[in-house]
Amino acid sequence: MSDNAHAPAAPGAEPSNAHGHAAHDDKFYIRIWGILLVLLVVSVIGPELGIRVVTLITAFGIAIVKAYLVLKNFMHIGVEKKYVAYLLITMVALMVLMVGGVGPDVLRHDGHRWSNVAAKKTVEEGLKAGGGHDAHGGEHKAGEKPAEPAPAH
Amino acid sequence: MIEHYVDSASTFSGDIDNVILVILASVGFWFILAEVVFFWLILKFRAKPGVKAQYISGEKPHEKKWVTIPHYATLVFDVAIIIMAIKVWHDVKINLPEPDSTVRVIAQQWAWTFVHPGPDNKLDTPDDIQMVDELHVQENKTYHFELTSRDVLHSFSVPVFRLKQDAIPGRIIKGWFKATQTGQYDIQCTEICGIGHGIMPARIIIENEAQHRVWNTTNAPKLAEVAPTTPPTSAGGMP
Amino acid sequence: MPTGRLAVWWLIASEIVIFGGVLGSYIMHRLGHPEWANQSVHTNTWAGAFNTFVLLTSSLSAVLAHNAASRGDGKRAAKLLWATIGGGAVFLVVKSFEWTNEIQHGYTITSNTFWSFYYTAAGLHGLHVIAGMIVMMFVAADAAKNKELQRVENAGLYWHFVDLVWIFLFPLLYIAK
Amino acid sequence: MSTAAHAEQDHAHGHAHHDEGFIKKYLWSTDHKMIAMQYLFTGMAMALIGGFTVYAFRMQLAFPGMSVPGYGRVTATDYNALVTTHGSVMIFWVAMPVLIAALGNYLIPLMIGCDDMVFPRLNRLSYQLFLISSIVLIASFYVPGGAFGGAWTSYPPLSAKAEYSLTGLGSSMWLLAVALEFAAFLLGGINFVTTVMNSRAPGMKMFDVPIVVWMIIIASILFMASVGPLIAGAVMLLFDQQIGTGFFDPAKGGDPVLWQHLFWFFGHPEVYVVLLPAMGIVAEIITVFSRKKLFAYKTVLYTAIGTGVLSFFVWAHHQFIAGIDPRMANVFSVTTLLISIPVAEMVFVYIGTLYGGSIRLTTPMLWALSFIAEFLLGGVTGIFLGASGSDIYFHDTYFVIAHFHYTFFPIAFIGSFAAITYWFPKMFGKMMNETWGKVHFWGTIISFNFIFIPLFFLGARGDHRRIYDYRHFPDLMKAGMQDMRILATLALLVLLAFQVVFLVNFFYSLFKGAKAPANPWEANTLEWQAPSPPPHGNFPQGLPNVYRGPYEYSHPDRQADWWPQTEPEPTKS
Repeated sequence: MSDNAHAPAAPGAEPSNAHGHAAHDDKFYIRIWGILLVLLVVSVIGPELGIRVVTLITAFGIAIVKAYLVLKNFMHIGVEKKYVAYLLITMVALMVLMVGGVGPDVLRHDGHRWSNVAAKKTVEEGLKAGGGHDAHGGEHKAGEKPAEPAPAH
Repeated sequence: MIEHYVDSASTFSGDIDNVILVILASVGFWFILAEVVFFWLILKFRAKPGVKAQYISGEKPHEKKWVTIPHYATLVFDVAIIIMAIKVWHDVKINLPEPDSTVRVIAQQWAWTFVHPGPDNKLDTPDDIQMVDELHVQENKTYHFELTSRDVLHSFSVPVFRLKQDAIPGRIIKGWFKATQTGQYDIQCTEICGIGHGIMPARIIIENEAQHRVWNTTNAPKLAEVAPTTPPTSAGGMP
Repeated sequence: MPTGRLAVWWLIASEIVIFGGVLGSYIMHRLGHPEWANQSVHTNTWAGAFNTFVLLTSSLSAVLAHNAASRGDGKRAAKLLWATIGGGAVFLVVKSFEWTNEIQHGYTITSNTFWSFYYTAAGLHGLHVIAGMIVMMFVAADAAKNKELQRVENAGLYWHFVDLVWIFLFPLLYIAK
Repeated sequence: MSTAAHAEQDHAHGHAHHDEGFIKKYLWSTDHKMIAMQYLFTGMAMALIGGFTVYAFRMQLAFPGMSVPGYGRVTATDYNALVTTHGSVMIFWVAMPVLIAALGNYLIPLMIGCDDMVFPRLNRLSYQLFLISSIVLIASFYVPGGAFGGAWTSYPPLSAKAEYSLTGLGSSMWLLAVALEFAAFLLGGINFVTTVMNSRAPGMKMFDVPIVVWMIIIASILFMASVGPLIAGAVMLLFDQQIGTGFFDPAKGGDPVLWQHLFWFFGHPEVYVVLLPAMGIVAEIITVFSRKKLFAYKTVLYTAIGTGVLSFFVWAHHQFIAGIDPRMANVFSVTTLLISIPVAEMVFVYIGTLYGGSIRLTTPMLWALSFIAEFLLGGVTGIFLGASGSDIYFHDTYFVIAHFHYTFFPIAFIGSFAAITYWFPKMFGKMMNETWGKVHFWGTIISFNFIFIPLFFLGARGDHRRIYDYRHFPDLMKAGMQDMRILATLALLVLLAFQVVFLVNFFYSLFKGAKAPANPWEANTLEWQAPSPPPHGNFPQGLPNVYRGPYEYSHPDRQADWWPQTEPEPTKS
C-alpha cells in the first residue's frame, strides 16, 4: 500500500510544527484561566452598576478580551500560519458586512418612504406591558434570582 | 423599445424605457463585438495539418492590453449605465413629488383592495371608495400610494407605468405615479403569494377628469353629509 | 499544517458564519426592540455566569490535555479530556434546569421573539456542546491507548471555539438587560 | 503528526481495497472516484426530475388547462410546486452535485496528484447526507398537502405558515432537504480545501494548479463563507413553521425582509459557486483543444478571486423593489455593475486564448465554446437587472427567467456536458461516440436558444413569473404572446428529446464504447497520466512529480505540441 501513503506535503506547506506551540507548561494555562475568571467576574458585576457605557464596556468589551485570550493562548492562533487568523477575521468581517447591509431594513423601523408599523406596534405594546407577559413574569427580577438555580429544584 | 410592446402611460415610464434602450445599445455593442471576434477566431484558427499553435503566455504587457483595454472600456460603460439608472431610480423610488391625491393599496391572498379617497380627496373619511381588483385614477394627476399587505408578500406591479413595488405585511410603503393617458390596463401581483398567485389580476382604469368625477360621485358611499358640490379633485391637480 | 488541524480551522470558519447569522439577526432585532429589555431581565444571569465559568474551566482542561498529548502522555490527556466532557455535562445540566425553570414560568420559545432567539441561539450552541462531547469521547478512548494523539489538539480547538461562542452569547443573552 | 493522519486514511482504504462486495464497492465506498460517480449519477437522476417538472409546467403555460401527457391536469397548486421543485432541484441537486461535488471529487485528487481526498470517510458521509436530502425532497411530493410551492427563494410569511402556503409538511421537508444538502456540501468543501492545501504532488506550486481545481476551491470557500447565515435562517424558518415562533412574522416582532437578506446573502455568492467551476472546466477544455497556453493564467485566477470577493457585496440587487430602503439600492446597483468587470474579463481571457490556436472542434470543445457564446448573452442581460432603474420594470418578469437561464443553463448543463464528454474516457475508460455527441450538441444548443429568446420578449412585454394561466390577464394575451409561449414549449420538447440522445450515447459508450487510451486528448494535466479508468489509489506507477504549469501546449522548444506536467526537464547538454 505504499502508493497510498501521502506524498509529502507540497512545498507551500511546511513540515508540521504542531508540537512547537505546546511550549508552555501547565501553570501558564492555569494563569490564563485565572485571568479569564477575573474578567468573567468583572463582566457580571459591571452591568450591575446600571450605567450604560459601563455595561457596554464590561459586557462586550470584556467578551472581546476574553475571546482574544482564548484564541491566543488556548487555540495558539499566534503560532498558527497567518492565513488562519486572516480567515477567521474575514468571516467575522463578512458578518459585519451582512449586519451593515441588512440593518437599514431590519434594525430600523422607519426608512425612506417606508415604515415598519408592525414592529413599532410591538415595541409600543411591549414597553407598555412592562415586565413579564404573564402573572409569573413580574415576580422575577434579575437581582432576586437565586445564585444557583439548578440545585434548588 | 418597450413602448412598442407595452403602452407607456406614466411620467416616468419613458425614462425607464430610455434606460433600457441605452443599456441595450451599450451591452448589445459589446455582445455583438465579442461574439464576432469569438466566431472569427474559431474560423481563423481551425487546426490545419502541420501548423503548430502559437505560444502566448498572455503575461506580457503588449498581450495583456487585449484584456486590459476592454476591461477599462467595460468600466466606462458601467459608470455611464449606473449614472442613468440611478437617476431614474431617484425619480421613481426616492423622490416623492407633492401628491394631488392618495390611494391605499392593500394586498391579500388573493385580491387587491383599493381605497380611493372619494369626492373629498381625503383618505379615512366616510366617503372613501373601496373597490376590489379595480383602481380608478385620473390622468395627469400625481398620486401617492400607500402599499401594504394583510398576509404574505405581494407585489404591486403596473406594467404600463413601469411601476413595481413589493407589499410587505406589517409595513407601509409609499410610492407615486402620474398617469399620462387614459385607458384600462392590467395590475399584476409579481411576487408569489400562494396557490392563487395566478388569479390575482386587477385592472387600473385611468380616466379623464370628467369621467373620474362621475365615477367618484356615483360610487361614493351614499352619505347625506357628502357635499356633491365640492369639486372632487383639487384644482391644483392639473399641471 | 497537519491536515486534521487545518480542517478544524476551516470548520470553525464555517461555524463562525452560522452563529454569525443567528447572532447578527438577534443583534439587529434587539437594537430595534427596546421592549425586549423587559423580557431579558427574566434570564438568569447567575446561571449564565456559572455556565461561563464551567466552559472556561473545561477549556482549560482541554488545553492541558493538548499539552499532555504533545508530551506523549496519552493517559493524562484522556483523563483531562474526560474532565472536559464532564464540564460539558455540567453545562448541559445547569442549562436544562435553567430552561425548565423558565418554561415553568411561561417563558417558552413562542412567548416572544426575544425568547425565540434565546432558545434558538443557546440551543444551537448546546447542540455544538453535545457534538463536541461525543467527538471527545472517541478521542479520549483512543488517547488512553496512546493512539491518534494529534486528535486531542483538534478536538480541543473545536471545544475552545464552542467556548468562544458562549463568551459572546453570555453578554448578549444574559447581561444586556 | 501528518503520518498519523495518513494512517487514518490507510486504515480507511484498507477496507475498500480488498473486499469488492457490491455494497462496499458501489454504495459504501470511500474512494473519491466512486463518490464522484455517486454524485454524478444522483445529479443526473435529479436532472430527470427537474426536466420532468419543466415539461409539465411549460405544457400548462403553452396549452393552459390541457391534461399533460404523463402528468395530468396541472392545477395552480401543482404549478407552484412544479416551478419550486424545478428551481431548487436544478440548482441545489443538479448544478451543485455535478459541478462541484462530482467533478471536485473526481478531479481534485487526480489533478493535484494524490491518491484520495484527505478525509475519505467524511467524503462518504457528505454523499450520504446529500442522498438523504434528495430522498427527503422527493418524499415531500407524497405528503398530505403536497410539495412546497413557495418558489425556491421560499420567502416568508408564505413559507412560514401552513395557513398561507397550505403545504405545512411539504414546506418543512423542503427546508430540511435544503439544510441537509448544505451540510453535505460544507463537509465536502472542507475536504476539498484541505486536500488541495496539503496533498499536492511534489513540485506543484500554487500557479501549477489547474484552473478548474482553483475554481472549485474558490467556489467551496465562497459557499462556506456565505451559507452560514442561511443555515441559521433555515433553522429559524423551520421553528416558525413547526413550533410557531415569530422570527419572520411581523405581528410577533419578526421581519420577513430579514429572510430575504439571509437568503440572498447566500444566494448571490451561490451563483458564482456554480459559475466558477464551469468556467474552470471551460479553461481546461479550450486550452487542450486549441493547443494553446491559457491566456494570462494569473489574470484568470485574480478575476476569479475578485469575482468571489465582490459577490458578497451585491446580494440586495435581488431585492431592489422588495421593500428594502431605496437608498440602499444605489449602493448595490454600483457594486452589481462592478462585478460585471471581472466576469467580463474572464470571458475576454478565454476568447484571447483562442487567438493563434489550432482549434479542434471535438464534442467537448463545442460544448466549451458554446458555453462562452451563450454565457455572454446571460451576462450582458444581467446588466438590465443590476441597474436599479431598469430593474423596476424587469424584476420578476420572464426577462429575469431568460437571463438566469442563459447563465444557469450554460453553467449546469453546457458545463456538465463539456465536462462529461471531456473526462468520460478517464472516468470510464471508454470513448464516447463523437457523431452522436455532436448531434446531441446541435440539437440542444439550437433548441435551447429557441426556448429562451422568446422568453426575453415575453418578459419585455410584461409576462410576470410563476403564473400558471395567463388568460386572466388581458394585457398578456395580446396577439402573438401565446404563440411565443407555445414556441418556447415546443423548443423545450425538442431539447428534452435530444437529451435521450445523450443518455443513450452515455450508456452505450459506457458499456460498448471503444477502449480509451490513458491520454486520448494529449493533455498535460496529471489526471491523464493515470490509467483510464484510474485504479484505486490513482497512480499505480507511484505518485507523480510536477515540473511545470498545466498549460504548456505548443511550446516552441518542443517537437510535440504538449508537455505533460510530470515530464522532467530535459537535461541541458
